[in-house]
Amino acid sequence: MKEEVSEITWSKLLELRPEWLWLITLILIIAPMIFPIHAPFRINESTLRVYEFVENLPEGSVVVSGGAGNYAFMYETSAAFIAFLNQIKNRDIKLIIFPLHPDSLMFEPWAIRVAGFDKVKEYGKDWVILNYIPGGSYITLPAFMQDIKGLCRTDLYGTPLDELPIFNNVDNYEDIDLWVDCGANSMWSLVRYVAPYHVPIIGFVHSAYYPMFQPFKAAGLVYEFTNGIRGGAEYEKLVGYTPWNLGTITMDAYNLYSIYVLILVILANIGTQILKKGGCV
Amino acid sequence: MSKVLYRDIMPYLLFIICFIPTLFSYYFNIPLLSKLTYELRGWSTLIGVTAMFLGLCNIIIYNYRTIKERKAGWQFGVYTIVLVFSWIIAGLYFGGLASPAYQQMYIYIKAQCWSAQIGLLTFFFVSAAFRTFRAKNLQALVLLIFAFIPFIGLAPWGEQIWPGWPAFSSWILDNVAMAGSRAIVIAASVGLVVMITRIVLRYEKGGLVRG
Amino acid sequence: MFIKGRVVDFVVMVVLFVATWISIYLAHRGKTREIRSIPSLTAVTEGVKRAAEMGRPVFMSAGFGGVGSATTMAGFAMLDVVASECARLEVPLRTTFASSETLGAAEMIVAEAFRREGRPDLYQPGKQVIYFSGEQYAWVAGIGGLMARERPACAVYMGTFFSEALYFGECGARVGALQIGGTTAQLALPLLAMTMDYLMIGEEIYAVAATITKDPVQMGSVTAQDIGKIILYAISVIGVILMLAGSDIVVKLMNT
Amino acid sequence: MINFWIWIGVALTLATWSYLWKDSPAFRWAETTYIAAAVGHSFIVGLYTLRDRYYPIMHGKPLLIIPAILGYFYLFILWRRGRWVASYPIAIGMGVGLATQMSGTIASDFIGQTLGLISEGGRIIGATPVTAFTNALTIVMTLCSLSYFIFTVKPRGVYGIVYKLGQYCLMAALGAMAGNYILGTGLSITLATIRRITFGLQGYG
Repeated sequence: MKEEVSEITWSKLLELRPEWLWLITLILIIAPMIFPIHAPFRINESTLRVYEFVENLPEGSVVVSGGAGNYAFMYETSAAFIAFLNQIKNRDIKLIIFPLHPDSLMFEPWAIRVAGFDKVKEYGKDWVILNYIPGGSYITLPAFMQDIKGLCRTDLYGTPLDELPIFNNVDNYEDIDLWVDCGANSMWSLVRYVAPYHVPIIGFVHSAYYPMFQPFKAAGLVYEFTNGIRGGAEYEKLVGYTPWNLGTITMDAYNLYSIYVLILVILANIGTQILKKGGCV
Repeated sequence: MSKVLYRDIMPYLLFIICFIPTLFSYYFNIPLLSKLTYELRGWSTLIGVTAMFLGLCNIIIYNYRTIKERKAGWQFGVYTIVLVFSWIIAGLYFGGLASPAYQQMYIYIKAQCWSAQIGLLTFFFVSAAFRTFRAKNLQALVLLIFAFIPFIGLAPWGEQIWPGWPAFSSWILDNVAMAGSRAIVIAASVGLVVMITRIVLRYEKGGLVRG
Repeated sequence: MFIKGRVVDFVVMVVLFVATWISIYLAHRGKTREIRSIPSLTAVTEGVKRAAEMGRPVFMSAGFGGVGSATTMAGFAMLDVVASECARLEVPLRTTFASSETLGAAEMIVAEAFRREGRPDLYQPGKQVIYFSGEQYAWVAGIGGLMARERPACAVYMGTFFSEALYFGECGARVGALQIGGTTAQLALPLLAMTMDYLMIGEEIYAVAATITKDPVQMGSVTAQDIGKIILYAISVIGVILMLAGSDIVVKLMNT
Repeated sequence: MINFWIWIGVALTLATWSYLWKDSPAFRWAETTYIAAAVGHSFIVGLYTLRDRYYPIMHGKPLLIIPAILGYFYLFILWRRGRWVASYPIAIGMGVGLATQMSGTIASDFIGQTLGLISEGGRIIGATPVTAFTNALTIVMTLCSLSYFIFTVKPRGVYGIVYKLGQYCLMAALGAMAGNYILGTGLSITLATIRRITFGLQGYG
């Protein structure tokens, strides 16, 4: 009798409506936002290399943020990008934004605002956003490397590039010290069309793409990648507090969420085995 | 006869005319061929972009039918049609993608919907894991065990209980997962070539039907 | 004349092409090999029958890929089968595509399948084939809503998918649909494995029509697929053995 | 002004997530809003692209008028008797796309992956025991998994064992990929969605 009751309980548990599972998930996701745990995690070698490379850039360097395809709004990579903006925002480093997809016209100004970059830096002198040029990166990227002003002519808001002070000393690939890419699917074209000019590339990529891109690093085409949101969290830890601070929060939620899924799966398996013994399954 | 010519043979010939130069320009170094292929790529991109008008028509027809038949929630049909056109008009009025007003619209409506939708995956993972990862037989047990090695390796507490866990999980991903996915990829490539050959030999229609 | 490093590519292409041609020719003369059963494939016809009994629609999607993708073509072959079954049993069919190009081709396929089964009156543009925009997650949201409202009894997914495979699987499981999924995309396969009732892994989707229709063309091309794989198997084994013996001749040969 | 937009974002997010409880008019509102916005946005991007693509017709490339017209042939689908006209643009898209895919797949998947497999054989002899074991294991697992995809041979005898092993190898691979994926994109985006709202309400963004 007692066994039967336990079987009924287990079978009820196994048939639990997913809505309840989802409700607990939501609570577990919101909890670390309100009560941050700041669980410890280690800093990966690659993130450290990215941080040190940016830290060692000489004053007056020019950084191009190019890429950020239609995955730009996948926030997995933006934590690292915003941490990067925070790292360079108090130094004399110039930023040129060159979108390779119409959607990154939306993403990059947003990221700049969130990082508070536009409050510290002056538009036109320290940073600039160029217009999206259709035609595919296999045409635009080589042209950009050869002659920036010839390709773009104006910035996003229609000002001719000659009138912007940032372009006084910037003409072609020789003046670019670093290329960063926030996104993922533009990396293939960057490797093909930017790497041959010996411009160092740093990619803030998705964890799904991170193992896929390792051969590029091994071949010396790309300097380093950060690994998804985990890399973002590590970058945030290195830079210190950033206003967005998504990565650190995510690491807390990761802990809770993964333990929760683990418990659920263990319960499900115990239930299945008990019911199997009772001959119910 | 002419019906067959226009409806069956001509589209097929057009397909072959586009297929052969594009394929052969990959293998042979003939300047004329690569120039032709470059043009054809441009053509197919242009046609692909123009097809958006069909998409617009389809969405209007679908919603119009919902309204006409007074199906449940037909009001949303009206809403969709109105919103599509007002979005297009607003976008063109504001001056396109670069304008700040359009960027506001994009970020707070479209991107917000996007991230909310994709966020549903987090929840679905929980219920899918609960439903699937049950060791009903040996195969399911293998699936379960190998799923949890990278899972714990990625979680920050995984490296706290055993420092070697991240390395172990990446070893599993680089070797076990890679072996399986490599087999899938190789086999699929053979199937793909045979499939395309079938279309070229006209044993299979693909998209080339009369309608 | 050959571009350097692409000679073997060309040879492989020609060999596979000829193998397909010959095996289909032989299959027409009755010389076929028996195909081992793939349980997920017969499930499709069962699923449509189930939908007819329950009076609920069938959902089919050939994925996110464009019209120039062979995976989508495999999905089209499946759509043809599903649409004919639906027309015959008068089951409502719902199918959606994420690109307006594939949408056009899908409309034509469904129209022809309905015409072939003698029910052209049931087909209307924009009724069976629905467009939910070309953006990935807007399309997914549309499908999520459609599934919750129309409650399909059977859902077939075959083509290129990404992370949305999980979304579809969970929405379908919630309304109790029989789900059959297959793809070659590495990103979506584990997700389909987690949620589907029947799974077609990788190449199985190209062999799909063979076990359903049993016509010589399909049987012949499955034989050709196997010939291709056996050649590949042989190359790999010989290559590895030679590698162990310290000779990289196979690698050099394949790089020509 | 900024708060107005934020509140729209909040409403859309909550409406979307209401789907988890059940399908409701709220979710339908979010869904149709998203679909309409996506269609509208892609239409605007398409119009700008078309403008740039049509430009060369008048300036030195008159032949482009052919695809420009062929593209509109898609609309014939809506007319029952003229439906066949639409197979012309489909034929071009299929021809170019399939040819590109075929050559690319043979190069990267067939040749490239086979080469990868073979070159792993070169890393067995003379390597450290761990590397040698890893590479040997990978080769065996790949070959076993590959045998799962042979359809015309009945799995019996020795081949039957290899076939069975192949099934387990595939299951292990799929499991590992799934486990890697669970803690991937979804969670960080859910968090970011909430984070962006709270952030916006504080006056940023």
